[in-house]
Amino acid sequence: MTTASSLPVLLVAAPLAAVVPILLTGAHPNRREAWTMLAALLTVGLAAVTASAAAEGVVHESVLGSLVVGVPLAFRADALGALFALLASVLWLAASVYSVGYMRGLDEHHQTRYFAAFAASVGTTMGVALSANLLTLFVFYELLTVATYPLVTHHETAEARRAGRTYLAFTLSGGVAILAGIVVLYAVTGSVAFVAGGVPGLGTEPVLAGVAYALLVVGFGVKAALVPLHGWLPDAMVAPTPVSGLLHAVAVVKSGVFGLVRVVLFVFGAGTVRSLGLGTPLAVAAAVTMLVAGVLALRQDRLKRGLAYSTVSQLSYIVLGVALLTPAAVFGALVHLVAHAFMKITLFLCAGAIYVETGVQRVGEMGGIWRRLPATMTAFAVASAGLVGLPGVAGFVSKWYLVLGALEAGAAPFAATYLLAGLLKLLFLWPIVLIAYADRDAIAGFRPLPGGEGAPHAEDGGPLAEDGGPPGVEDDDGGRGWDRRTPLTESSWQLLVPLLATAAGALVLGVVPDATPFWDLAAAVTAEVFPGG
Amino acid sequence: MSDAVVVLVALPVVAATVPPVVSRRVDGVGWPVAAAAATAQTALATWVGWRVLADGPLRTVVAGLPAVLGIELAVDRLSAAFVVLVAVAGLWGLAYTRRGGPRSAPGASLYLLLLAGLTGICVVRDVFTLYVFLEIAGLAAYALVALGDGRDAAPAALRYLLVGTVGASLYLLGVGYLYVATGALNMGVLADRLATVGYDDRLVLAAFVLVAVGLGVKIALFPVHTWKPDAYQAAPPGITAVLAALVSTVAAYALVRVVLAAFTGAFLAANPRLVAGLRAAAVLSIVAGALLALPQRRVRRLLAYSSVSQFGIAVAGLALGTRLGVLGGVVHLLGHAVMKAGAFAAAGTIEAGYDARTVDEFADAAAHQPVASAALATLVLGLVGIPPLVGFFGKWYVALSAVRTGAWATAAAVLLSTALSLAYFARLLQRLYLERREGRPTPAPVSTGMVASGVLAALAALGLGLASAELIAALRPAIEGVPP
Amino acid sequence: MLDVLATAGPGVGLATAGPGVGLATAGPGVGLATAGPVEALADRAAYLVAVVLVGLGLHVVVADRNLLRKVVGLNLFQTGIFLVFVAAAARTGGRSPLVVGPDGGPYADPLPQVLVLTAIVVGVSVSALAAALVVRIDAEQGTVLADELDAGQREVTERE
Amino acid sequence: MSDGDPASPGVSGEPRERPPDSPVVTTTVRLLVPFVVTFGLYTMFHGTSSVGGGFQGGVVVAAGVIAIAFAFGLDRTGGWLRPGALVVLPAAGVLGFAFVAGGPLVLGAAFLDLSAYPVAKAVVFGVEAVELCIGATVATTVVLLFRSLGGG
Repeated sequence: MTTASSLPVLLVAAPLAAVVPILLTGAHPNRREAWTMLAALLTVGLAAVTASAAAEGVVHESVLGSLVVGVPLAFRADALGALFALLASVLWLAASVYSVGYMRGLDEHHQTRYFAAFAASVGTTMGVALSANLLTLFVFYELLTVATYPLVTHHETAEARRAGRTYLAFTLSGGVAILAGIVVLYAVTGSVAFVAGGVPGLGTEPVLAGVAYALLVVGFGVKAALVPLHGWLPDAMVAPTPVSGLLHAVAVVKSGVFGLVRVVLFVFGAGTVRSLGLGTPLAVAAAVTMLVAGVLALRQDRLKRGLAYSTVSQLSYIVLGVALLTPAAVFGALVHLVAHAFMKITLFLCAGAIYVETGVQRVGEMGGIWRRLPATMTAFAVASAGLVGLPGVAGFVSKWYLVLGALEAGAAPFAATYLLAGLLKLLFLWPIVLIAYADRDAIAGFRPLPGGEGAPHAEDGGPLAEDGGPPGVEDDDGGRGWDRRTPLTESSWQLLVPLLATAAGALVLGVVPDATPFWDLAAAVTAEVFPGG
Repeated sequence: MSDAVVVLVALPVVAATVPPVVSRRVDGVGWPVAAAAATAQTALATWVGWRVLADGPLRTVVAGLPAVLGIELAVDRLSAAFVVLVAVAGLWGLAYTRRGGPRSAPGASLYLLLLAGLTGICVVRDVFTLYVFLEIAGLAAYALVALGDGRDAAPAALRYLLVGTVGASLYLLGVGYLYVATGALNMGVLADRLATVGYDDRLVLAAFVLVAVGLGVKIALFPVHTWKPDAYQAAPPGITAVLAALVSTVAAYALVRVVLAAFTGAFLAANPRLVAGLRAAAVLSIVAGALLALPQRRVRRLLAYSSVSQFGIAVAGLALGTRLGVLGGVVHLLGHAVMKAGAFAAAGTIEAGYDARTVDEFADAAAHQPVASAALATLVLGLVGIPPLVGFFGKWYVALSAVRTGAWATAAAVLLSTALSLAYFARLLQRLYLERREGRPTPAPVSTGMVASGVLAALAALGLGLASAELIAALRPAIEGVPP
Repeated sequence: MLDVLATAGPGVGLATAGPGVGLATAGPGVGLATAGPVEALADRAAYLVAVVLVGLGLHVVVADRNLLRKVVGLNLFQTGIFLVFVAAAARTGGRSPLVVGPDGGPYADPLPQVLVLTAIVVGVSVSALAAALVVRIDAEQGTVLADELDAGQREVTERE
Repeated sequence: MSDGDPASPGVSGEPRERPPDSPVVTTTVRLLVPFVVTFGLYTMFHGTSSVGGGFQGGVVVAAGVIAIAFAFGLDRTGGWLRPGALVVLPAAGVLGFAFVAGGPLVLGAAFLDLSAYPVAKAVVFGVEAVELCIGATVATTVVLLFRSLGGG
């Protein structure tokens, strides 16, 4: 039951409106951070209200006039939109608290621009989540690229600028493909609104529908980091870690995956996709991405780049789940969308805390670091367990449904791919945890550092390189002794509390997933898309 | 009440005679007179626009003669949009030139003559008088370019004059052929007589090609675009902004008007190959304009080449021969005029306030000229085609119409123009915010009018973008005689 | 008077507001009398001259190094176009379109001739502006040769 | 000596000290110019019904004036050909045209619809007035052009 209300518009407008006061109070950091917090809290509140309504089937919708002749500028908080909006707003709250600690910990420059762009990015993500049609989604999708560009290039170093150029080139070219797809789609069907069973009239022209589908999949695939199009994500790791955490684990890449979900389920509809045989190619692309990214992650020595490749792989879990077009797989995909967000943001926040406190960026240097950062490494271990799919943490639940869905679709090879990808995750994450908990000298023998990558050479980019070695670590011969810290003194609370909260979230999603609103929303979406059940 | 149309043209001409006379007594009188005249013109234009919206087109014939004989002036919704654009841009340009541009008496009267010529083009429905107004506006534009204070102003103005006059003369030859073929010059009469003469008549086809090429030179489509970069680089900044906004835009409007009112949709339908040729030229202009813009080092030349590419989109819209395509082209013309004028104003402000001419010298401009840089960045994003700025919507309609009529090359070029324009604008964006610049710039004073003009244009680009659907709905009735 | 087209477009009334003298409005351009190639060429001598003028003018505008000669070339080009107009207005045995004289005998179509008058005015003003610009270029840069100007221009671009 | 008038850049820049032409030229010019100017005015007046009009008449009058300037040397004729004063005439011409053509608007007819004037043969007189204004504008403009491009 759809009710006209201004809730969705407020949900999009709140973070965007916060940009102005943040810019104006640039001179007073505390007041500026207060504005960010206020906006984050307000957004979480609104998202919670919208989500609870959506879970009960009450869809809030607000139409603001016509964007283009025949297509309204409209926001609609249906179950899928509310799910993504709630997820993004909750994690924005955690990330903004974390950002304050991170930016002040490293005394970063241009903090005002950082926080303003951050709020703008979340605002546009809300826009993507709550769009009622593909063109409104495209508008906010492009604005998201523009809002995140200053964050990717925050350090303004040569490497950051190069990463920025690649980022713009990839994402905006993807945007062109999406626009082309929307134009063809609109020319064929005359409507781009989201309809649970798919827009009618697509079957009439299979060729044009196929072209539109390909264009849209490639376009959204860029941000969903499907393999050939994922080049920008590892380079974007040059951004400050909270950006990598929230944006490149949650907002930006998830908006790509979200776009794909909208296209496959709400524009083409499961039936049309299956009848036109368009599901399999997407599934194969996702499967290939999972495996290739999983392998590439093994070769990375820098922690954040490794996490980036693991993100690429994990995103394809969701894409494959959707491409399988069975209720269990879609449900698993939606739950994984949430689970992966919580787990991956925890890992990134831990990586950020490690960097702020010890300046360590490479896995090789993390030997025995748990003594210095016990709480952080515990959270890291929990999240890693989740990613691998060990029971008790969020990842296991979603993977269970994904594998079930794959079997239900009779696609055994895809089920095997899931398990194999989980194994690759194990090979990637578990050594890191072991190194962190082992003592100093265990590291040398355990993991042969790959070729030139690992050899100790000058840091590339990063403000850290200028002032010589990482702070707080004595460079005696070979092994570095960490001074032991207790969980209370290891790091500032702004860094610690958010990452523990997200780790706790992952645990809650693992142990009692059905208590969370995400579960009901995912179920509502699945019911909506597969009325037969 | 339709005499207001004549006053629209007469007012700036009469006002243009005032500055040289009065300046013999009182100096510095140029700008105030121009401001007063531009304000009156804007008021009159908006009033006429509102009347046209309310009661339909205003029509009058000079000297009360029958339309076949006399010079018919008419303002329908399409003309009203461009008359208002000319008047508003004229007034807006004065905000910039209060300090930035020429303040001499001749400068002011040339500025008013330019407005008169452009308004004349928008209202006239007689193909020969259109030529006269084209040359009045052209002459004023050539002279205004020559007012630039660099060494390259006079040569650039002369080059612009030579190419512009050759273009206008080709258009005149086209008019001559039309007259020989049909014996009429009024667009309405031409439309009927061309139908009887037959659309495959060699004389009529030659006339169409000559008219298209002549106006193509004025629009600066590739390959007859060479005058635009030099002229826009050499002219004073405020003048470049107004020229960039109006001269080519109104020439493109003239092409739309002549093709739709004189040749009509039937002619386009009867000659698919000719229309495909026009579309091919437009597509070539989109791509070539972008490729030529890539290596440019000076910001104004970069923006000028971007214009060549953007006008390709508008002409492609017309050349689709569908109502939606023409409407898309017209919205793109109006939107591009606003964005390009604002971009030149903001770039001019940075050029003066930060002593920067090349893209590299624009490095770190955001720190020194934050507002102008923000305006320039917004407008550049609009030119790239990022929604919700107006740059996106024109392309949407043209691309949609191209896909519907199966003109795949046009659709691809229009859509790819976003990526192409990003390729040459990304450098500028990156310099503005992310790079430092060695050396001490020697800034010149920058007036609030200069900065405000950039910001106003950015807001207008956003406003037009959000209201583009209403704009299309308002202009729709004015485009007839073409399939939907 | 050159016998050009058998009948051309109809000229109707006088351009200025004087009492309009109706001219027999003939139909649209009727095909040429079937004559041999030489006669056909002779019939169209005026148009041939116009083509030569237009071609020559364009060539001079484009190819000539001296700016002032470019302006002269521009004038040639425009004169060629005006000649097309005037040639189109000519009638077999027609006299110039004056309102004097009793007989209403065939006379040239006045409208193209008036158009040419206005176009000449435009041409003069354009040439005047062009001449002023050439004078200023010569005063400022000491040369009116296009390639020397371009050389100066190119070296300016290098310096940036 | 011309009053060092600022407006004309002049190609050579310094005023040329040239004696006036030979008496033959000066006397011929002195004899011819009045007739030339008269013919110019005739052309202006009869634009409505025969060859002529404001533009052609204006150019003829200007030719006469320039002939004097050539014959008697620019420095001698500079006195009364001051661009400052001359620039008023084109403006006056345009305003005159605007008034004559705008009149009918006030009287409720179309722009330049001279028959609206209550005067007998309004059209002919109206057009001649218009031609005179155009003639004045064109003559002065051509003389101004001569002075600025070629003059001292």
